[in-house]
Amino acid sequence: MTLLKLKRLRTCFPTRDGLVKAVNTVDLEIGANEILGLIGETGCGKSILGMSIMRLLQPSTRIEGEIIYKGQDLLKLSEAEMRKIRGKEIAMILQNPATALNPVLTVGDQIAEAIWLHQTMTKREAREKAIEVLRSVKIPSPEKMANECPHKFSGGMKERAMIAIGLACNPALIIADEPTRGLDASTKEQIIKLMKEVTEEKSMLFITHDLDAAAEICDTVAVMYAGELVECAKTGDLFGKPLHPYTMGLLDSLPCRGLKPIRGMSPSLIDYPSGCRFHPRCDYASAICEKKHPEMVKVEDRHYVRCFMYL
Amino acid sequence: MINRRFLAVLALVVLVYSASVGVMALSVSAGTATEKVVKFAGDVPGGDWGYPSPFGFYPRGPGYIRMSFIFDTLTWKDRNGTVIPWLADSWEMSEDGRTWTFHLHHGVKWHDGEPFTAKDVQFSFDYITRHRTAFKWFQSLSYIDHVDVVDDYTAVVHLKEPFAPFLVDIAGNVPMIPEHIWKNVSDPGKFVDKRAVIGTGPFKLVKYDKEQGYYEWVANSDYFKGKPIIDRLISLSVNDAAAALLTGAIDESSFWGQRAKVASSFEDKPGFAVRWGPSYWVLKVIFNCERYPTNITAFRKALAYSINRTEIVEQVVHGYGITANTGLIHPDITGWYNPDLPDYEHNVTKAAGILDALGFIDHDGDGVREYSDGEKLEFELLTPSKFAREAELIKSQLAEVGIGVNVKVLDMSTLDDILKEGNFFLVISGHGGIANPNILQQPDWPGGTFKNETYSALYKEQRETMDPAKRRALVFQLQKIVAEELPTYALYHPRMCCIYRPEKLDTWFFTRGGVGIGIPIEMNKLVFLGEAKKGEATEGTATPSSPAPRQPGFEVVCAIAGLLTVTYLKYRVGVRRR
Amino acid sequence: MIEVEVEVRDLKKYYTSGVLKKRYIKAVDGVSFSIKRGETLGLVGESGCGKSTLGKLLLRLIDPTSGEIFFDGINLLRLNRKELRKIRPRMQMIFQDPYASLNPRMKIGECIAEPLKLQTDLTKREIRERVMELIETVGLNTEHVNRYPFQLSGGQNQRVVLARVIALNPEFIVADEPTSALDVSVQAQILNLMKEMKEKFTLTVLFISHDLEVVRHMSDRILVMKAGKICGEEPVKS
Amino acid sequence: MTEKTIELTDLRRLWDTYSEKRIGVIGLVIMLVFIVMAVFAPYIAPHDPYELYNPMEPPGPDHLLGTNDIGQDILSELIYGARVSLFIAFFVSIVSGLIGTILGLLSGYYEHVGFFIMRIVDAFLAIPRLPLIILIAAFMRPSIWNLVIIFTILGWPITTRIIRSEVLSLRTRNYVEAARMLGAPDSYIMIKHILPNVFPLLVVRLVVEASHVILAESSLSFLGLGDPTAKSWGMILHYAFMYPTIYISDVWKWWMLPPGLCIVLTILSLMFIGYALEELVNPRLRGMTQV
Amino acid sequence: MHQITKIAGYVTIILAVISFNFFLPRFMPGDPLSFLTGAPGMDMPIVLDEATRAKLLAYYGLDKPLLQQFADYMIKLMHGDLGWSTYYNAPVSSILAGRLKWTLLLIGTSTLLYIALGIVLGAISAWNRGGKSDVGLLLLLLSVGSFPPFFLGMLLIILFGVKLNLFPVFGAQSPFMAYSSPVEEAMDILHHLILPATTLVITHIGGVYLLMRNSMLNVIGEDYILTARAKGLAEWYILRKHAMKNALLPITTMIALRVGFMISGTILVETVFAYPGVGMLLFDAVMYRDYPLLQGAFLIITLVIIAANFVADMVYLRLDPRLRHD
Repeated sequence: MTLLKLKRLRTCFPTRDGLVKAVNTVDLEIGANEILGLIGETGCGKSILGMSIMRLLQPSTRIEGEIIYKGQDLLKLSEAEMRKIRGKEIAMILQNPATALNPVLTVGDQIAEAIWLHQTMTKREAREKAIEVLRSVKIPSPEKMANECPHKFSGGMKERAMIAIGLACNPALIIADEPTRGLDASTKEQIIKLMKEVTEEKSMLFITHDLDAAAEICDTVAVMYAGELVECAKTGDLFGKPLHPYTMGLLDSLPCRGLKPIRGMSPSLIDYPSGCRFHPRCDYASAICEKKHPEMVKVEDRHYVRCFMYL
Repeated sequence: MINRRFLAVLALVVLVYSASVGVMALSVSAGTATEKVVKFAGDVPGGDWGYPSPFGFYPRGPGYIRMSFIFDTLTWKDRNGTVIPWLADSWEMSEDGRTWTFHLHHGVKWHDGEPFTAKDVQFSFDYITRHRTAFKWFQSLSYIDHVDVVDDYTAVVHLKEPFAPFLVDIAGNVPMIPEHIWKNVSDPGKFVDKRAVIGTGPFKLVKYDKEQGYYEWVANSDYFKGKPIIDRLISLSVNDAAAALLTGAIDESSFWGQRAKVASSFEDKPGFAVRWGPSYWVLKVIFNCERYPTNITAFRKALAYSINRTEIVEQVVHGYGITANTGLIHPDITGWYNPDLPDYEHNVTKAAGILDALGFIDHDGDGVREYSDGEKLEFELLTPSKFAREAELIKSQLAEVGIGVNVKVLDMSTLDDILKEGNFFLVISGHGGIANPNILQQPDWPGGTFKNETYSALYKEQRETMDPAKRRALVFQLQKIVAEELPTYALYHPRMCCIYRPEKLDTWFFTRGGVGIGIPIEMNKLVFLGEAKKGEATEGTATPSSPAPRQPGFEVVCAIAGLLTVTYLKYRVGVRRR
Repeated sequence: MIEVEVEVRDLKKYYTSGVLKKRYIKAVDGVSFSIKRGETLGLVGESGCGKSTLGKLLLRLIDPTSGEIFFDGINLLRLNRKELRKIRPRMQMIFQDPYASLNPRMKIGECIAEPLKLQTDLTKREIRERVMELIETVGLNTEHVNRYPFQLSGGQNQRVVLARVIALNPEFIVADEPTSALDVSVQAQILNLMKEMKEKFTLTVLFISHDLEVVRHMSDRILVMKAGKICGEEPVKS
Repeated sequence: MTEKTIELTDLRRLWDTYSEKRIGVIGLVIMLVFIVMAVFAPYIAPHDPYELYNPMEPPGPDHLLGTNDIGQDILSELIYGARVSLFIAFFVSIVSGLIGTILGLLSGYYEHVGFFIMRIVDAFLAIPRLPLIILIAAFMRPSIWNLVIIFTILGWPITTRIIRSEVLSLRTRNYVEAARMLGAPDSYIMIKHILPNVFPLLVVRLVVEASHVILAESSLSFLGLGDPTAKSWGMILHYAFMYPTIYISDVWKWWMLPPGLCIVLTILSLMFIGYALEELVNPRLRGMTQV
Repeated sequence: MHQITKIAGYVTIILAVISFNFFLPRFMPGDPLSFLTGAPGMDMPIVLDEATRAKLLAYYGLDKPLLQQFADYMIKLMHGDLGWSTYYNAPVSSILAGRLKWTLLLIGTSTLLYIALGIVLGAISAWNRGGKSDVGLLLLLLSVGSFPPFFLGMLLIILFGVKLNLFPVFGAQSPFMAYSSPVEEAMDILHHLILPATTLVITHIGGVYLLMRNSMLNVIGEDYILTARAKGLAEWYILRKHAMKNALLPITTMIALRVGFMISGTILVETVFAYPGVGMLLFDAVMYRDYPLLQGAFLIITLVIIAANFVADMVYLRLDPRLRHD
């Protein structure tokens, strides 16, 4: 069953240097209880995609297409209606918990305010609920820690608190934006374990540039390059048998796979290369790649790729 | 929910604020209707002149005046400047002019009901002489030797040497204080008790607020000269007396010099009347008589010819003044004023001629003369900032005859220091009290470079000459020396006007020669005793109009505007993310 | 020639806080090790374990509380400011954030020319030639010379940093998480470039990172640091 | 491409960014008008401001803004007033800025020097400005140069503090450490790496200080502590305020309002410029508003 | 420990200010005696003879060596005795107390108002950055903020005092004698307060507004605001609960610094409105060379400023949880 469906989603916003086309005609589906990984490098538009779903971008941003959540198009909702979706239906865990937590409010308050706002309960009840949530993300002595401000939390604990905020209203879908960024190896493992645990009965869009993390937690993985999806497959298939040259390059540049870099650098989102956006960096590029923009094709069952090699 | 609560609080604040202002605007209270209240204020901002005890007031004219409502002197002056009996009904002077016998008025009572007797007179002179640092308004104390009490109503004042202006400068100036209160006070300056303002005067102090510069007196109904014609007198501090008159905050104020121009705005206004008088004040240029070249009399005369006093009177005081008597005494004081003095009418050629003759010639043709050694003839003209305008004019006038002037503005304390040190050439300064020949003691006051033995001897002689005609001749001579030697060149005497609401009180007058030792203020206590009515008809009365009541409309508009703004801003925040 | 390039003996760096009640934060707490000439020593540890402080201590960017540091047999802590300034070009540092390592108001060319201007007597012309040469060595385009750091990507900036570091032919380099701010594909580029440089200029390197995989790939020997102390070695190959 | 053209394009780029803020352009235009007024005062002013005519003339064809209490042409006074006010403002802000920058750099870079300087700065900042000015002004005799000295004495501490805190943060930047690693002497690091990066902040500070000085000069003149013989706007206001019927007649409209508005406009233009510059300097604020 | 250095700093500053206040006026030309006998160059020519002069100097303790005067002053100060004003002929402490209440009323009300208004308007403005209300507020507040306080005061007097006759134009209280109730008195004081306070509020609000707006613009870009939005919180709630507190943090000390400016503005406003506060007094004290009063007034003003800084520190501590326990 599909929980969230993106249809030809396009997001762009104006800047001094020109129009940034951050998300380009993305089609994506997240099923119930599915964890979808969205991987890509800095500046490929993956965070903007997440924010587009939540409609949390600057007012000058233009979002086109459809975002169908439980049958309704989120883009057609009013701001007030959208507020009821945020946090309660779809929660977002932002990257960098060091800055994403309000430094002057207690962690307990930051969790409770979402609960109190979305559900009919007293502040005290909300507070107790908040402590419950903190306990569920394995914060030691949650009663005490709920009264502390974020600076008393270590990096990993802050990430847990962020997750707790996301879980506070028991949403159906969680959008996690690089939750493991900047964490130490051991902490990262714990967090991934925790996320796996708490999303057992939920759906999640897991945005990351960390291939290992994605491999560990996701059911399905989509690879994004220059504002569009280039490959999408079940996790095992993607890592075991990558089809798109970019995905292959990405995997090869991992230290454990020999540190073989992709040459060149990612294009800016303002003007892309013509044709296939990856062709200037691609070892397999042929004449057509420069001229024509490839469409997404289904190669195997639930394995899609955007490359002329498979047309 | 939350924002609405916040809004409600904001709205409430705005409402309460505006409502309170509105209520206030409607309820203007002003004493009881039957009382006759007169409010006045000085022209200059700052109405505090100190606690009106003889030792508490600030040593300035307005301070003395405020004290004089409460304390009486043995003699007083009427509107013509004639010495009239006050606490003393009559007096006699001994042949040698050293002994004065005063016969006191019977039945005078202090405000606390104690009788006023000759013992109080004795005590007052004694006490004030002993505490000469506390009573700062007086310099002739040293003439007093001692006072004898003959009986309860006769006191005899013995002087060390004859003192011609005794009746005005001492008997008409030293306030009588009650012995039963002050005898135990050791530091009178610090005695600011309620009892410190118990006098015999026509008014009793009921309220004094230093911060507000607020004085309130009530009439002394037992006053021995009769009950004052008003019940309550109030003095307050305003920032702009003209505006305060217009808005009805005060009933009377006075203005002088350039500021007397205010009168033109009130002369035709219904409900107001204006009276004019002299200020007994002079602005003068002081020369350093000990330094070359200002020590040359001819040079000083050349400067006098160069200065166009008429222009100064016209440009700076706009005609609200007269060119000064070069002998300093004010022309209104017919008794002392010497009309036959040179006035150095503006004459550039004459001035240039003198300067040429003295060898100050412009050799290099740059418009500025040089000394014989080739140095430029340039001076600093020092002035307090009040007279910077006059200084500017003099600068341009002296430039015409080839004398360079740099105007340096100083604050008065600094200037005072410089004058004492004699470290100057030209200074502009002014002072009052020119109704009294005392002023001639040191004509270049506050400077002190003019030293002339003949002059000093003459001055001493006139002071001891009890025969008025003889003394007058001596004073004439003194003025002549000042005018001819020119240690100082008097520029102008400003005029003074008093603007008042006749419906409140119309007996105001200017005392010839000034109150006491020469205070020009129109606050002779006789004004409040209705004396003036006997003399002249009141001028310029018209149908009085009361000031417009305050309108609450403005506050309401503000409140509504505030509410609308808040609502709008809230709306903006709300729609922002839509 | 001495076999050991860098040697550290019982190095300590305590930060104090408090006036009445002194509290110490032991950033580096008694560390001893040595690096052989031409060796790359990896240093791993979690964030806050003191590994960056150690890196800066080695180069005397901060002064230690106690201990000794020998560089090429010279006791660095005994040097005065002038002597230190003289020896500094022989050791260099690469920082984590490439943007912060470059003065935002200097063009790339100026940045690379700076060490040459400061430490050599080359003429302007020679400097320019050398800068061009260096730029090409690190795989940048000569047209980048007139750009400002903010006009380049993180990877490119890190290349500029590398060019500047090798401009003076240093012997010893401390690389403090040189790629942790970069994407995987760029990280691979930079790491490979560093390896290349190391071979070409026979550098001795202290490579600091929290990513064990990366360190393994780069180092001859790996030390593990925890709470200011060296707590063991990690095998290079897993 | 030569170095020169690059510098020019840099300027061009700077201007482009600056001119995006309409408010900054407006401020610059107003300021230019006043500068022109100040520089060409003798050619623009209809009369010599010291020349005497009939006092207290209302506005008319001869005197567009009437004459003052001693008959000087108010419009001419106003035009010459721009000279005094602007001269003091710019001179003081530049000199105190210079002192503040040097001390700020030193105190930010060398800790012990910094401690010492900052104690002095604290003491200066704890004493309220205007009362201190009143005291010193009474002490020093009013003249333009003395005002300049007073304002300079009082202006540098804030600049020092601002520059210092910026230097403190810049000092730990990697590129400063990198320069130290290259064996660069302190003076080189300060001039080449730190100064250019505090410069934008300094410019904003100079503009703000200039507006403070204009305000302080006019306040002091208003209190009668300025140079009464100088034709500054504050002094014109002082004489207007002293005039007896200023509140009750129409005189204020042409005697009080114009110099007051000149002061307001100058300060406003400086504030506009400062605001635009600040948005330019503070990258986080950049692009937030389009005014 | 942080507190101790802070307090030591305050003490040093106070000591520095005390000695500065003591010596500077005494090195100025002129002395209090010039004005003890009337205003030189203005009033009656009263010539002090040497004996009287010496007596006066002795009476005010001005005949002793300077250092001994300083020691005497310090000892008196320790006992809380500020001395006796030479010109006003009253204890300095009572003069100051009488004036201070009005200055504090004026400064207090207007400071509270302009800080509150500036913060709220700055926050609203930043929240709507680029919008009409932002541009409008920005232009309006920058414009009114450019008015020198004395000029604005004069305009207000002309418009609301003289032309419309809505407000009294001088003083702190009506010169009428009896109030029927304390409410009436309070109302009267408020009525007098409105114009001067408005002047101060208007001339100072711009500064706080700009500070708050800038700080707020920084805060708005922070991730935790995004987090709050992601929770589905309402805009007004986020502004109030999440953004304002954080935005206030960096500007509390700067606002405290503005109290110094405030005192400057107060002197001018008190002059224009003849408001009986400390500002006017200070000006007169300088002119009259009233050393004890000058010292007292300066000390009080410095203390007020230091108190403001102290309050700012306290507020900062309350606002920033990171400093609370350490």
